Amino acid sequence: MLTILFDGIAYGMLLFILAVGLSVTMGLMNFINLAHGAFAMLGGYLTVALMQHMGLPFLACLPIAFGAAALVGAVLERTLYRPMYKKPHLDQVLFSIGLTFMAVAATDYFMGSQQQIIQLPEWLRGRTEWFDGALGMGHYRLFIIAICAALTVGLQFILSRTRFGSRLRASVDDPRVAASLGINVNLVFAATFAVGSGLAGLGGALGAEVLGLDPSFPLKFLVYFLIVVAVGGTSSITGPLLAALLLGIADVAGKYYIPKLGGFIVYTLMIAILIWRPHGLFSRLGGGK
Amino acid sequence: MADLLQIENLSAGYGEAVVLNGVNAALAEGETLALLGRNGTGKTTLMNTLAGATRQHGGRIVLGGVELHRLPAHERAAAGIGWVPQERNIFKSLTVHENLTAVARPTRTGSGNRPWTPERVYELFPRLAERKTNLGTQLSGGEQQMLAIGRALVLNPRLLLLDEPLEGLAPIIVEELLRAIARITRDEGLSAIIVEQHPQAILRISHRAMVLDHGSVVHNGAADALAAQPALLDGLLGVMRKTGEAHAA
Amino acid sequence: MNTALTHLGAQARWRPWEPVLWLAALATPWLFKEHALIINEVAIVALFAVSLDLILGYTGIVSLGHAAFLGFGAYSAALFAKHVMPDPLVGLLVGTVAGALLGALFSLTIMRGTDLTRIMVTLGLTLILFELANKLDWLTGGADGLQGVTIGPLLGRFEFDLYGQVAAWYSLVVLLLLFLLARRLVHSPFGATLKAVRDNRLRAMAIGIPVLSRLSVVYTLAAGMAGAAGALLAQTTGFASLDVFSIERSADVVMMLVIGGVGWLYGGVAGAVVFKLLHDVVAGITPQYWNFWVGLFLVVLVLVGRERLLKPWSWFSSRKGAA
Amino acid sequence: MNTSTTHTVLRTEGLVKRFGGIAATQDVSLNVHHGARHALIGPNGAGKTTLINLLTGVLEPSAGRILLDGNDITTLAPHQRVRRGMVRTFQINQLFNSLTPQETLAMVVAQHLGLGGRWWQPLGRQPAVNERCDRLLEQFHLGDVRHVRTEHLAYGKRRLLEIAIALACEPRVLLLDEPVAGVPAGEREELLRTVAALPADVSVLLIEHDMDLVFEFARFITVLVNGAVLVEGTPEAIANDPQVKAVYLGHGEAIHG
Amino acid sequence: QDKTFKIGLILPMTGPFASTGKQLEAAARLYVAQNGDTVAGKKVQLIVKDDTGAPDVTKRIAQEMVINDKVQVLAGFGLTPLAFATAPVATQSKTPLVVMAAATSSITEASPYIIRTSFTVPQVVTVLADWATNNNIKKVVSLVTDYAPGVDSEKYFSQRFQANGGVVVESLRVPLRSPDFAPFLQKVRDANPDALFTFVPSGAGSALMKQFAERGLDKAGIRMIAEGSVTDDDILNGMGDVALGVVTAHHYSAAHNSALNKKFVEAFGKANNGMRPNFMAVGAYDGMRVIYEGAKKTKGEGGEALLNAMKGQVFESPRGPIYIDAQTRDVVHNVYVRKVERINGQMWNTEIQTVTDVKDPGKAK
Ligand SMILES: Nc1ncnc2c1ncn2[C@@H]1O[C@H](COP(=O)(O)OP(=O)(O)OP(=O)(O)O)[C@@H](O)[C@H]1O
Ligand SMILES: Nc1ncnc2c1ncn2[C@@H]1O[C@H](COP(=O)(O)OP(=O)(O)OP(=O)(O)O)[C@@H](O)[C@H]1O
Ligand SMILES: [Mg+2]
Ligand SMILES: [Mg+2]
Repeated sequence: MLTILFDGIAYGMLLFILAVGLSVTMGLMNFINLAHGAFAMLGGYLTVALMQHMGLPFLACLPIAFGAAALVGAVLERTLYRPMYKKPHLDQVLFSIGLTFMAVAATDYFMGSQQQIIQLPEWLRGRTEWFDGALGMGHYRLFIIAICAALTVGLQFILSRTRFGSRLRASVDDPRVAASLGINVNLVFAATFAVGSGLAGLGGALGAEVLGLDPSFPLKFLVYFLIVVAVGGTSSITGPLLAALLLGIADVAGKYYIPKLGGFIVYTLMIAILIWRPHGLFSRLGGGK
Repeated sequence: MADLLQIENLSAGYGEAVVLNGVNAALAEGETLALLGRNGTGKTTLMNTLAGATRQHGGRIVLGGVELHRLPAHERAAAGIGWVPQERNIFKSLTVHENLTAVARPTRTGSGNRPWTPERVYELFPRLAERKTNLGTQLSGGEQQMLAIGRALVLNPRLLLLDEPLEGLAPIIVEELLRAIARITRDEGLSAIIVEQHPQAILRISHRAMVLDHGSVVHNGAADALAAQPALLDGLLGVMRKTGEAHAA
Repeated sequence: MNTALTHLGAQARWRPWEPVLWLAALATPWLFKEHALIINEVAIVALFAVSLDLILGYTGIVSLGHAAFLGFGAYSAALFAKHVMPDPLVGLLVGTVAGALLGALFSLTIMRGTDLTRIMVTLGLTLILFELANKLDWLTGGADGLQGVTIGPLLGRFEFDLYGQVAAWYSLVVLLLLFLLARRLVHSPFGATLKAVRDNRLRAMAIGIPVLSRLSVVYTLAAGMAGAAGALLAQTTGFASLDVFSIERSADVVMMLVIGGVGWLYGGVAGAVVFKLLHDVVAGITPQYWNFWVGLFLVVLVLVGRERLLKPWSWFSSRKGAA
Repeated sequence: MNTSTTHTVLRTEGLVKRFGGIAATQDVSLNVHHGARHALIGPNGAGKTTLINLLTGVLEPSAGRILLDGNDITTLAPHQRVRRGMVRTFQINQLFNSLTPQETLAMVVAQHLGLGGRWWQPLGRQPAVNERCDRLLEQFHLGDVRHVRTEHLAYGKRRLLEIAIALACEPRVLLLDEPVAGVPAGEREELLRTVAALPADVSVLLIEHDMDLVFEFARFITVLVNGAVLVEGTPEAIANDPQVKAVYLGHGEAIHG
Repeated sequence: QDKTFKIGLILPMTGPFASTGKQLEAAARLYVAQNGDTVAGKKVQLIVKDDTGAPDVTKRIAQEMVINDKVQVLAGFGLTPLAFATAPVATQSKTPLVVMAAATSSITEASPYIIRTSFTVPQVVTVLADWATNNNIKKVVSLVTDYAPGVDSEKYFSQRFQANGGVVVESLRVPLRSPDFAPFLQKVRDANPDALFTFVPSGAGSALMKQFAERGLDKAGIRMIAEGSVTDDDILNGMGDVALGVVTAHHYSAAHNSALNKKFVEAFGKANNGMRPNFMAVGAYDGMRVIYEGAKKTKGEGGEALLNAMKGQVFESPRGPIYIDAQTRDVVHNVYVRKVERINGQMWNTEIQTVTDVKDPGKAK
């Protein structure tokens, strides 16, 4: 069924947009930033606020959400995150969960605990049907797919075609030696972290429409972000993309064809993949140790 | 002759432990310094401190007029340091080629020499050219060593810090490498500090020799003079040798 | 000649403060009668945290699904009490064995991969158990939880009452016994090989350690302990509900362990005490925004460092080394 | 004790290992005799380490068989091979960073003595373990750093620990991958002497680029080039082989020492 | 002897159901503000605690409230399993427990000390089923969130609807944590029923309605009928046009036309930054009333006496007339069929039909 396939792709792309920032910080920087969802939430709330109180158009809010989250990310990187890189992963987990808790409570305090709802512009609301309704495509879903494709191409270009990607990975592999070989590790990390946070903000702005937005957002969807990154592997951007697509399609198709098993499918698929390829589907390392 | 490198009263260590204790040294442009000493006396610590990878406690390092000790690690490479760490520290998630390109920097001032590029490194170590797309971890020990040296060269440094560069290389490569280092320092005015466990091999191509013990300089002089006094050398290195040790191969 | 013996043996020997600490712990339900309930809860999560430390601290296996064993133990014990017999000690045994069996089964899935893979696999398995427990509502009561569990008196004499003193003692004693067991384990040659596996798996194999079987053994043991914690939970509260399988439980126990310090059995206990009490006190003061303060605590804890937080005077004496 | 026994302890038959397009090991058939002092040399990247990895089970061969004492061990897990007496060292240190040298060696010895699964008795309460552990610390000059966490040791000490670990397993077949790399000149000979002084029925396969040591130590040499055996023979024969000179030894002028 | 009358309010203050807790707390405080903080000569003290979502913690908090704080009444309870877990505490300590939010039918049976002032899911969905039958809906797909109230609503709606001669062609359950309704709604569309019956937690409701419209189900002639939580008054205003015309059944609408309710909505908004009270708020407000009146009757006495004084209370609530059935201790009230409409730029659940004195059908065995 084409519509189901389309929905699956769109859902996968949405997952990807939400998770791509995490796969940048976690996959490329090897920093476990569970506060990722908090940056996404920032983007989401900012969009709601700008649209509702300042009447800004949705499209204009997206770059603002990206920029604001990136800025906050950069500031936090300088002040709080930087000493964390050296710490063990578990400390990073604790630290970033702590930040998430704070963000959740602060949002509750300032914005209230009820659902925030984004009103999309008219042109994103409709739906186009093809082949006598065999393929129906929601406009917003098409929009998400387009943005996602653009992001992937852009990020992949930066990472593979410029030296930035290899300098980043070098800094992650061995910051001490990388610095002594002339790489400004701090700058590389700060830039990457800011981009990762910005992407989270953008994801939040785009995802709030489908997923809803309330203060528990960062925790509610954390598992989904993590699944995408884990299954996609941590060495590229295309890995998480393909993983997100696979999971999106499997999830949607599974829920459509065997709704009884709804909740199991994604998890089962994830476990199967990870046992089969422990470094993720699209890792450079492949299976083995 | 004006010194390229001056080290004054350098001390460094890990945490509270002081490993280097008031080290003084100087090196002229185009000179090679052999840095010798027993295990654990601080040779690596000295190299790392120059490269900015170990915390310096005090003292001054001046390279070509630049106060190196004031610079953060990543600016030292720009100031002319090219470091080959003892444990190679190849970037494991980069390919051979990326290991080189990630850090490569075009040469300073038109010295007339051909700058070191990845291609030129491949000429020096053809083996690496064959392994261009291998990941860092998928190299043999010797190949990693070659890559570490190449990675320092593409920085086009003025001072090469080679921490046990011959370790794990086949004899024929060692020969070539020693010749290459001698040639580079002679022709390109590059200076080098080489730490080695084989004093004889390295003294032959060095101009000066310095011996460390417990973090302090216990000998500093011309290389050939030291090479000519095996007994002194052994004494400095604390080696109990069988007399007339074989030089043959 | 004897140095090895003295030094290595010394680690395993009891420090003077340890018996004091345990005696004090056992006295708390009596000293702080009105807090017996939370003492019980702390003892249970402490046991849960110690069991996680066995695999996380001593073998380096990160798990975000440890609640699977807690939950399985809890439901097993609760169902056993409901359908077979209400005796708590037998139920405890049942919960422990159930946890261990599940651990043995799940241990097959955590052998390969990175931290992230393990986190996700363990998490996924737990989520599946959660779904299963939800779906099998004829057995588990589904989302409403398993009701009607009556637990008999302990040793046939002590009833679990509203005040929770009996429960607190029960949990504390079980905690102590299993802690002793774990303590023995980690200081033994077996424990040393576990650390070796954690530090360098490749080399561990190369000196003849059967890495996979070691991992599954310790995973099974840890799961058994977690199962015991689950049984205690079900018995002292008199029910089991889906939420024993929740991500929050798994995440909380990881947090407690990290707060207290991994790879140190007392770390789990200390973390449980600190986390639970902090949680309870702050939530009492500001039921709506306690998250914020707990989060702040975590952030500060990590930024400042456990050691320096415990010993503020070390702030001034020396700075940490570079490199 | 019969040192002249020449039966083969370890042999490979047509061993092949491919990494994608690269054949790191090509049809290698190697025989290590009982009590051998056997050296494996060859240019960098010739496949020496790969061969060791195949022998010890770190890598799985693409083709071929490995026989230990005549038994096929091709599919055995690494630790099972260790139990049969085959132990190795690593070219790049593989240590237990959070343990001290003493804990490391005590643990290895305990594991070797079959106490590794013992959980009810603290490590350090087994006299046999402690005695051997102390001896090894002594022998490898690790006594003064016995309580220092391995990650804080200087490279040379770590190197010594690397080898001590292997010897703690009391191997029958010992595979040494560039054991003296990073060990200072003075201690090299001593280390090699320690190895040479192993009981005569222990077979040793040594990979090393320091030709002084190789020729001092080995009674038989195999030269590996591009994954395949180029020549084999006595040290004299190898030293004078023009092919080996061309690809590996060079002119012998700038060689170590 | 004790000069205070303590009420232990255990609410979901954090996590996904935090907004429930907010409504409940605000309404309870409003009641105290309006009716004075003394009852029967005793000072009323509200002790508010977060239930943290874990039943064992909730139970422990309740126990501590009973033992240490000596509360006379336990109240609140947003989620069914938490109420179930705490029921034995009420029984053992003979402390009345007022359920102000949780809506699973069987809760009141878990302890003879439980009184409910919220509503039960069967109460409202059966009314909705009848309305559907009467309004030419013959074929329905049900789509509910896979948690206790959802499953309850599916069960009772289908039972009644089928008894009325309708057909439930498909019963879909959406996992609680599912972010996307696409596959389920596509299935609904393919089944092409007369109406979609649904019950999802209030937050998810707006996403569901949006996707319902986006997928063109409304244009395909499928109507949406829902349990009233879906068009929660708290957030109805933000939902936009997609919610217009959705028909729901519930016991309370902020648009309920009575003087008492107007006063309630206004006072509530004033005290809470313009927030609109929802069905949770009214449950807490009425719960407080039941407690207050009970306490007045017992002169501040707790326990069994208070319980008996709470049973059988009949009064006018902002939702309309209501009484506490002395037998079942459950609430009996009117259930309204409502339709979302825009009035003066604001969205409201306008009541279009009233069914009076609905008892919980779950108990009518
Ligand atoms: N990361 C570290 N932390 C603490 N101490 C260290 C660290 N690295 C080295 N040391 C100590 O510093 C001293 C000097 O070590 P260094 O590595 O500089 O010696 P070296 O002369 O290079 O020895 P080698 O010949 O073994 O390479 C040693 O005593 C060592 O124990
Ligand atoms: N995992 C791998 N993937 C791809 N190629 C590999 C991998 N491991 C090793 N190689 C290649 O196989 C060849 C043989 O490597 P090996 O480590 O066995 O060499 P070696 O003889 O030990 O060399 P050295 O003397 O430098 O240590 C090398 O060219 C190396 O690049
Ligand atoms: Mg060194
Ligand atoms: Mg090798």
